[in-house]
Amino acid sequence: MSWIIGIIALSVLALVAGLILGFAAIRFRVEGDPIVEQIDQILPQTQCGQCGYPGCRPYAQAIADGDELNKCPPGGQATIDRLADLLGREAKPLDAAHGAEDVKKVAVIREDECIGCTKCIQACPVDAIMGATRQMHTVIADECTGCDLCVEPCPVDCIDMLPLPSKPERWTWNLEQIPVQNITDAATAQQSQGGER
Amino acid sequence: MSSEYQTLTKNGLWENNPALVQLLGLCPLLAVTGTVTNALGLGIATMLVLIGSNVTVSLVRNFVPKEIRIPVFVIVIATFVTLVELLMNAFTYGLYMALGIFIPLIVTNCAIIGRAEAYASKNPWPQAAFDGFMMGLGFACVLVVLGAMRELLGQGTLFDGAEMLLGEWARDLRIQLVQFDYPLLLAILPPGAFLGMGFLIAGKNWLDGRRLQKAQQSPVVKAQRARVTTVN
Amino acid sequence: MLKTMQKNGLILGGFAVLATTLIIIAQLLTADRIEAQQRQELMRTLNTLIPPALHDNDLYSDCILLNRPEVLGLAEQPVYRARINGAPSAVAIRTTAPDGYSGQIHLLVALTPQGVVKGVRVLQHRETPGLGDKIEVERNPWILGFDNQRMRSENDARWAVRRDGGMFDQFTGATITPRAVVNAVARTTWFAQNEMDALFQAPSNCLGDPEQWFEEQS
Amino acid sequence: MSFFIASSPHHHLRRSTADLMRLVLIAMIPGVLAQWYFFGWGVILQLILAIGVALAAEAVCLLARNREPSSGLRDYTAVVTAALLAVSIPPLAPWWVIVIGTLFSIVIVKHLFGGVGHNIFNPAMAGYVLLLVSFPVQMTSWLPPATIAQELPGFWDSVRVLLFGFTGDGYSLEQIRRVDTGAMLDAVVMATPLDHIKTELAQGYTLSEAKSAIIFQGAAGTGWQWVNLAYLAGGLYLLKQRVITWHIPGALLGSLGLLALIGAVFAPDSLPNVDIHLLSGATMLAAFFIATDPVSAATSTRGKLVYAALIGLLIYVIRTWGGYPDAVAFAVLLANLCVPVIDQYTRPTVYGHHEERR
Amino acid sequence: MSAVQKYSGNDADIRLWSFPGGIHPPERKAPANQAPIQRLALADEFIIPLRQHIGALSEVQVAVGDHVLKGDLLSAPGIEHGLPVHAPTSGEIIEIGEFPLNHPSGLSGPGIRLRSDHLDSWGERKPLADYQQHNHLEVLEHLQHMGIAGLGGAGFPTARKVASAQGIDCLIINGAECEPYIAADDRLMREHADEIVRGSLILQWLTHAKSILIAIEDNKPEAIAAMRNALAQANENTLATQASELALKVVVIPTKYPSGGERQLTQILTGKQVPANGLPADIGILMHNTGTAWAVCRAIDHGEPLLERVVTLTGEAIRRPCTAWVPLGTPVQHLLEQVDFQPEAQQRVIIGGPMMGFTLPHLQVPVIKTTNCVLAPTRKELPPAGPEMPCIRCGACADVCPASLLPQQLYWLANANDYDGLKAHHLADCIECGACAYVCPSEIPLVQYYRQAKAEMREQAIEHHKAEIARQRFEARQARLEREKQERLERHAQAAKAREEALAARKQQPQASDDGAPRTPAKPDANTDPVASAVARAKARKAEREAARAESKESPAESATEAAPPEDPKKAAVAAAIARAKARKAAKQKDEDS
Amino acid sequence: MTEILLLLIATVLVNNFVLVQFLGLCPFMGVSNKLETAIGMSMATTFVLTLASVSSYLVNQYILQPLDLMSLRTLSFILVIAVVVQFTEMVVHKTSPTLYRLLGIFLPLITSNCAVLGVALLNVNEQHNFIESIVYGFGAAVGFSLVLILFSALRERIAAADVPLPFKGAAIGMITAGLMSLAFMGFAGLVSFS
Ligand SMILES: Cc1cc2nc3c(=O)[nH]c(=O)nc-3n(C[C@H](O)[C@H](O)[C@H](O)COP(=O)(O)O)c2cc1C
Ligand SMILES: Cc1cc2nc3c(=O)[nH]c(=O)nc-3n(C[C@H](O)[C@H](O)[C@H](O)COP(=O)(O)O)c2cc1C
Ligand SMILES: Cc1cc2nc3c(=O)[nH]c(=O)nc-3n(C[C@H](O)[C@H](O)[C@H](O)COP(=O)(O)O)c2cc1C
Ligand SMILES: Cc1cc2nc3c(=O)[nH]c(=O)nc-3n(C[C@H](O)[C@H](O)[C@H](O)CO)c2cc1C
Ligand code: SF4
Ligand code: SF4
Ligand code: SF4
Ligand code: SF4
Ligand code: FES
Repeated sequence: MSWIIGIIALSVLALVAGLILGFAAIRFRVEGDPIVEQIDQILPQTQCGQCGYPGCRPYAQAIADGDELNKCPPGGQATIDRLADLLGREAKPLDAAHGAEDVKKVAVIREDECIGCTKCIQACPVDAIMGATRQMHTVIADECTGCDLCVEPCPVDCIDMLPLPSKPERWTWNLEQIPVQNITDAATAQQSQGGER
Repeated sequence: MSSEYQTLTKNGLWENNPALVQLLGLCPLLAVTGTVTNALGLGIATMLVLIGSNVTVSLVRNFVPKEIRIPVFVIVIATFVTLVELLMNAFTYGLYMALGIFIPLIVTNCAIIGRAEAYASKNPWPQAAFDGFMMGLGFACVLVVLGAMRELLGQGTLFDGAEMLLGEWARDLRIQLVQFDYPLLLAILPPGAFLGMGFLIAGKNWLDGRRLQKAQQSPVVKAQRARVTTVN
Repeated sequence: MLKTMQKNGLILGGFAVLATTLIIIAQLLTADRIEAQQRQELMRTLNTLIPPALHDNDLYSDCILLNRPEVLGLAEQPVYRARINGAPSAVAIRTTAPDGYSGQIHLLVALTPQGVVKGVRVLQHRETPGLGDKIEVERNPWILGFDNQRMRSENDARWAVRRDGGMFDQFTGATITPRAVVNAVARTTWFAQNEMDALFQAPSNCLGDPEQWFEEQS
Repeated sequence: MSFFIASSPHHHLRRSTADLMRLVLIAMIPGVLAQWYFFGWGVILQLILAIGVALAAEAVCLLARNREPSSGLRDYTAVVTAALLAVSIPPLAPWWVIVIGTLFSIVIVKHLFGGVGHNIFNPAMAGYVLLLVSFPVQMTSWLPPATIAQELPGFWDSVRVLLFGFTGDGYSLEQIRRVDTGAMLDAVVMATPLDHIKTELAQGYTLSEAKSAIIFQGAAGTGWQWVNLAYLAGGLYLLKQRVITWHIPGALLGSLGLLALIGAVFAPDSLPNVDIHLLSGATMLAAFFIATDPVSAATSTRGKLVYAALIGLLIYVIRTWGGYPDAVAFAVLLANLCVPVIDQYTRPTVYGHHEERR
Repeated sequence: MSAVQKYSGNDADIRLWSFPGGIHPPERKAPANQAPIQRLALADEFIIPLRQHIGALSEVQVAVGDHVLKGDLLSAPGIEHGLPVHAPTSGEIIEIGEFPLNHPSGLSGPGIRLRSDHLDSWGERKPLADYQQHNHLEVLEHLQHMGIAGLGGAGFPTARKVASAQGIDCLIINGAECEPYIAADDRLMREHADEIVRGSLILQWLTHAKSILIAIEDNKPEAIAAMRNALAQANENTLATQASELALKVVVIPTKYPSGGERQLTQILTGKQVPANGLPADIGILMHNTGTAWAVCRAIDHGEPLLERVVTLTGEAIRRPCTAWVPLGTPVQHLLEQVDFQPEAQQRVIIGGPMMGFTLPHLQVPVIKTTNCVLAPTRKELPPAGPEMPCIRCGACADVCPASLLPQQLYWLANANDYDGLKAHHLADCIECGACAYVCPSEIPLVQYYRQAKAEMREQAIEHHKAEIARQRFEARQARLEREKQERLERHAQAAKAREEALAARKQQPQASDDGAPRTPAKPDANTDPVASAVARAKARKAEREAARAESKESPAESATEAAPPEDPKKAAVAAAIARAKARKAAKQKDEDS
Repeated sequence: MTEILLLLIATVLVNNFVLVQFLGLCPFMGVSNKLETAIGMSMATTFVLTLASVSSYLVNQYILQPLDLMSLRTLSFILVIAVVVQFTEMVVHKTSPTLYRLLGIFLPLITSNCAVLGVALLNVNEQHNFIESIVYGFGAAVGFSLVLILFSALRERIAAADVPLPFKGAAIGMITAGLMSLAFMGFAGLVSFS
């Protein structure tokens, strides 16, 4: 007999639970997905497509939907770490299939070779190239993200990706990179390595 | 099809091992691995529950609305756990006593609800059953290895008390491998469980790392780059 | 909104009914087996202390619950009485040493009707493996040292560990555990020696819920 | 002509880590000598064994981690760890005890966490606790101090006991440990003062009864108090050399002493007095050499005070109510656990941020 | 500092506070501070960097070949923080371009090269003799035109600093010179105390400060005496000319590094701390270096721009250590030649002191406004740091940090690249004084870690800012393309509709004629009007073409090349270029494939 | 009163749920990477654990025991816990969006934290009365929170340490937990309870 009561009791318990959860489901539906916004904030906005998505935001959306974090070479490990931090996932090393981390570069058009075809203008995702049809084009260095999307379309190959020139104001205290240096014994080499890290 | 089973096998036993990688179900994993017997017993119990719950969840997945999914899964799992508990109580009484509270606690082994959520609720039952089996096996393997480590260091034996699980005949399974005058008590105390588990995880990482190193020698396959802008 | 709530409630309720039914069926099916197991387990220990030759009654049901926590460590400790042809032949008392190194030590003490110890077994303990667990008969014969002992007075000086001047060994590095066991057995024995008749005369009152008996152990 | 590039500052106070460690070792000398006087050659043998094993383990670990082994060996940290572990264990404990302990300290507690400076637990104390928990018998087998011992094994006998468990004449450690009580026929096996008090009090004796034992021929236990005073002297040397600051020893001894005082005032019969707490067991060693381990202690001044006071509190609590006679190692490890949290909440107010804090 | 008193010649009534931490490195001010400030031979060539201060670059005012006189303007007094530079001596401009900078990075920057004619003849000087007759703005403008920047450290334009400082209570003249070796301020105070006092009074007048405190470390007794003397004299005069309740004092502070730091000195003298992210002016304090005060005096009283400064030349690799008046722009090479520099292997040449100075990769760099010392130590004298060992958390660094930071924590965080943690631990408040690295037993170059972390954080902020802009531009472009596409589609739709209707109209027409209806339409409906529909058709076609072009994957240039007649030389060149590029690409492709 | 206090000390320190009893280890390892999240998890768990302890006591006392339905214990407890968790989530969501942002993601995790079910079951096993159940639940939660917070601060420090590669992450976390557990053995025997 008691087990019949038991069945009833538990069923009532479950029924109540179901009611509450049903109520909760409706009362507190999850709104929008602000996480995409946050992810997009972290991505470098180079808009290069190396991740396999057309731009950073689509990749942000993909990450939010569960794609791997390690597909953005321009962002490099720092971005991966910050994403992992944000999403509470494991930070993996950069996926070599998508490219390697590189120094920041900027596009420079060899102006005397430019034939003014405007293909690079169409290729540039951030409108960083100035010029009109059949006129010499130039890259606005400050706006260029270094995505190198303009390089391939150029029919005469006159666009170079050059490392950003270093300026004293933006120098990162890399003593190692100071051109002239006189290291004669191992101890000093080690020392300056320490300084470099 | 077969490759699906292959991935399931690989995932369960190694890549996505519930204990070593997902770090789920740690409590029983650490608590009952004082001896191989206990570990095996709980491993089997967990595996049974996993298979049962995976199959059931897979069968009912289409009738259950999203918002009460979790409670339904919990009920299903709890039912299986209780069944297993009753069965163990009836047939392996000694083990039932030894594992104590950790049998009912299989309910909260996140590995089980995790599999129900992540796999069984999206796949047909044969795969779900296989997934449950492999995950359970992976979990049980870790349990047994950890149990063996701890039992060996802490007691010098293996399969001590096997008769509780397998009946009187199994008394002879007990192997005294080493006779310590003073066994390393630490191994069977709580800290030993944590340390042992730490070393198991590190061991797996180390093996993976070596494999990765080997794999790296093979060339990287370039991924397709997307064109952000439309140019030709 | 109401509709979803109803639907969810009903589905959950349905599952609960199914689950409960299943479990209860399983419980009914296994109940006998479980009881038999429990009984068997208890009998196994009881029988090592009181061999079947020493009794012809049903030990398991000829049992009283004693409420003497100051002696037996806990309330409601069962006492099993063995009789041959109705005449007392032995008694097994469950007792608990409250002051083990890490908590309580549950013991079963068997005595003859004359108050001589027939044997002591540890039912459950949490002492340190390798140190305190030498009280288990499987690991060390120490516990057999109680066999055939008898107390001469309430403060019989021999009933102590050697360190305290008694006759029972302590283990190297672990005095607390044996001391706790000796004290508990001594209290129980002295109590039984004095109350033996009452123990055998009391009507059986602990049947029906052997499960609870074991529940207390854990 | 090109020149050498370096980062500022270009001037350094020339006192390296190795110098600090050497000073710590020097400061340990009085304590070790006192232990040698009262407990025989065992302590020296343990020291040699421990240091040897520690250096070997350190070298192997550094090699395994692809580091330059020599620089790691030259900093003497492994030696300090080994020495502190060696003086903490019973002098005639079997050789494998110290070997296991040292290996655990160096390999698991130090190098798995990243080596010197990265370990969050005090390696020596973690090793000690491992040994205490795993081999309680060996780890509580202290010898009676020389003044009351029936006989103290000589050098070679010590070596034999350490390696084989027996002296040349076939005495076991158990037999050596007997104390000549004079009056009683049956000699008793030696317990340390704290252990003795603990068991006696648990038996229901009063403190004065417990202290009537032969081992208390002195304020806080024959031998033990002198060992503690010797470590105190070494500690003062460290203070004077500015290897450590007063904060940790001060707060540790202060909190322990204060609690002991309160206890002794309220329950003089059942709680040991200040002298016993401060001068027996490993109190002084802990206060000056162990709690001060820079790596595993709190860093800011306030943090150090909190950290050390916590150790004092834990020592008192565990000694008084816990299951272990001496609690230094546990207290230090437990406080190590709290260090990051302590550090988090005891950061000094940075220049210019006073308003923010209020 | 509210208690305002007349100068009494007795400094005992000043209460001094202390700052936490600090160190006492060996001072080694002698022998450089023993002899009077010298004048060394003039260099043949000068390199004058356009930026010797904090702020914007100024525009060059001269051309190559110009002959300039000493003190002539070389670059314009810029806007914002810009400061002009002046010719340090008379001579010819021989190059305008990029020159190695006097900067730790060893990078180059814009500058002017001047060949000295060794006449050193002055150009026109315009003193502001009676400055009190002018209004403040004029005086400040004069200071800016004279190129006065702080000589004490950062090289912040003095006029700006003074102008932005409101509600100043107390002017502090920083003569602490706490760093070892450096003796420039010491000598300047000994020899030009009156000018320093005069400059201070000008600054006081500009800021309405109620008191002037001249802080000097107690290891410079002669400087203290000289300054006291000058003050006593000045007091007589000022009483007549300026507000009579001015308190003018020399304060002797205990020698402890880095007591000369702006924030530390403020704390020593007032017990107050400059709020984080704030300026001393927030608590009513303005601080200037003694040298700055001197330069202000020269600029106002003599109309001399900032052309030269006292530089300490010291270190054991220099045989004749001294202090010297050095025209700005003098190459360090030339300076060292004058004092018998004997380099050893792995010689370090340090600009600044041993605690905060930076090493030079070579000597082709000029002396600039902030160069107070050239230090060339031998290895024995200042041995380079040993190998870096792991931090043992000994806390020695925290004990000496004047900013009460936790250097070891900063180091761990910097090592882990935890920039949020660094912010939370207030890395920004580190003054890079180097006290922590000085005491660290593990010889960790802590300051270097901090600088790198700070630079990295700055870099990240810039990158983040740039990313934000890139995102906006990208989105704007996407929106534009989307809009264009929409418009195109619309036009397509319209054109299609037009075509359809035209077609319908055409269909209708024969029907109508069959019906024998009149040929003229009943209504002037554009849609049915054949002319109108033709126009619409044309328009639609044009729109289509346009749309096609906008969308086209064929750019006009390419189609042009393809269609180009071969005789057009330019087109041919283009075609050739394309062919070349294609070949190059193909080759590259092959390379990659193989 | 002393009894209650001793029970509390025993559950928090001596029989610490995580380090000694091995309950609640998954969240212990899973959400201890950052101090901040650990604090959030601690708060959520404390609330739920105490509430679950009480409600399961009630279910046991007034439904299961009178009806003699011991075998339904696990099922009914876990159901009650799931409801309690959901209920908490609702309340938090409604009353404090900030708190919800802090705790929201942890609440669902708590259902599968075996400390919660463990408390319910152990309450029954140890035959705690109502007050004891509350104290036990609360003590368990405090013990859990204490070690979780200490552990997460430790892990933040370890994250910056030079740990050998195979040990990075979970492995060194386990070893740290082992050493913590070793340290907690010092509390053994502090209060003799069973
Ligand atoms: C980890 C550890 C576990 C212990 N376990 C027990 C035990 O289970 N039973 C016991 O009596 N003593 C145990 N002890 C020893 C006690 O602490 C105490 O030292 C001893 O019982 C005193 O006895 P003695 O006089 O023989 O040294 C243990 C000690 C340690 C360190
Ligand atoms: C980036 C920067 C901005 C500054 N802005 C001002 C300012 O607006 N007003 C002002 O009076 N001082 C300003 N200062 C000057 C500082 O208050 C301080 O006097 C100067 O940095 C010299 O400090 P130091 O030599 O101790 O480094 C600024 C300094 C720096 C580095
Ligand atoms: C660590 C440290 C030490 C300093 N020592 C001195 C010093 O000794 N003398 C000095 O005039 N400025 C020193 N400064 C620079 C001052 O902080 C401050 O910038 C300067 O006095 C402002 O004057 P200015 O604007 O005239 O350069 C030091 C700065 C720092 C960070
Ligand atoms: C004052 C002082 C005390 C120390 N105490 C300890 C100690 O208690 N335990 C230990 O293993 N090492 C100690 N060391 C050595 C060193 O810090 C230790 O090996 C590091 O923990 C290894 O990373 C001490 C060092 C100093 C300077
Ligand atoms: S790979 Fe390029 S497009 Fe993709 S996220 Fe990174 S920067 Fe953006
Ligand atoms: S100019 Fe070239 S490299 Fe720069 S952003 Fe545009 S497409 Fe990319
Ligand atoms: S002084 Fe050096 S070793 Fe000591 S705590 Fe600071 S950084 Fe670490
Ligand atoms: S350099 Fe920065 S952290 Fe180091 S002592 Fe100076 S202010 Fe403190
Ligand atoms: S198994 Fe205990 S919390 Fe996951």
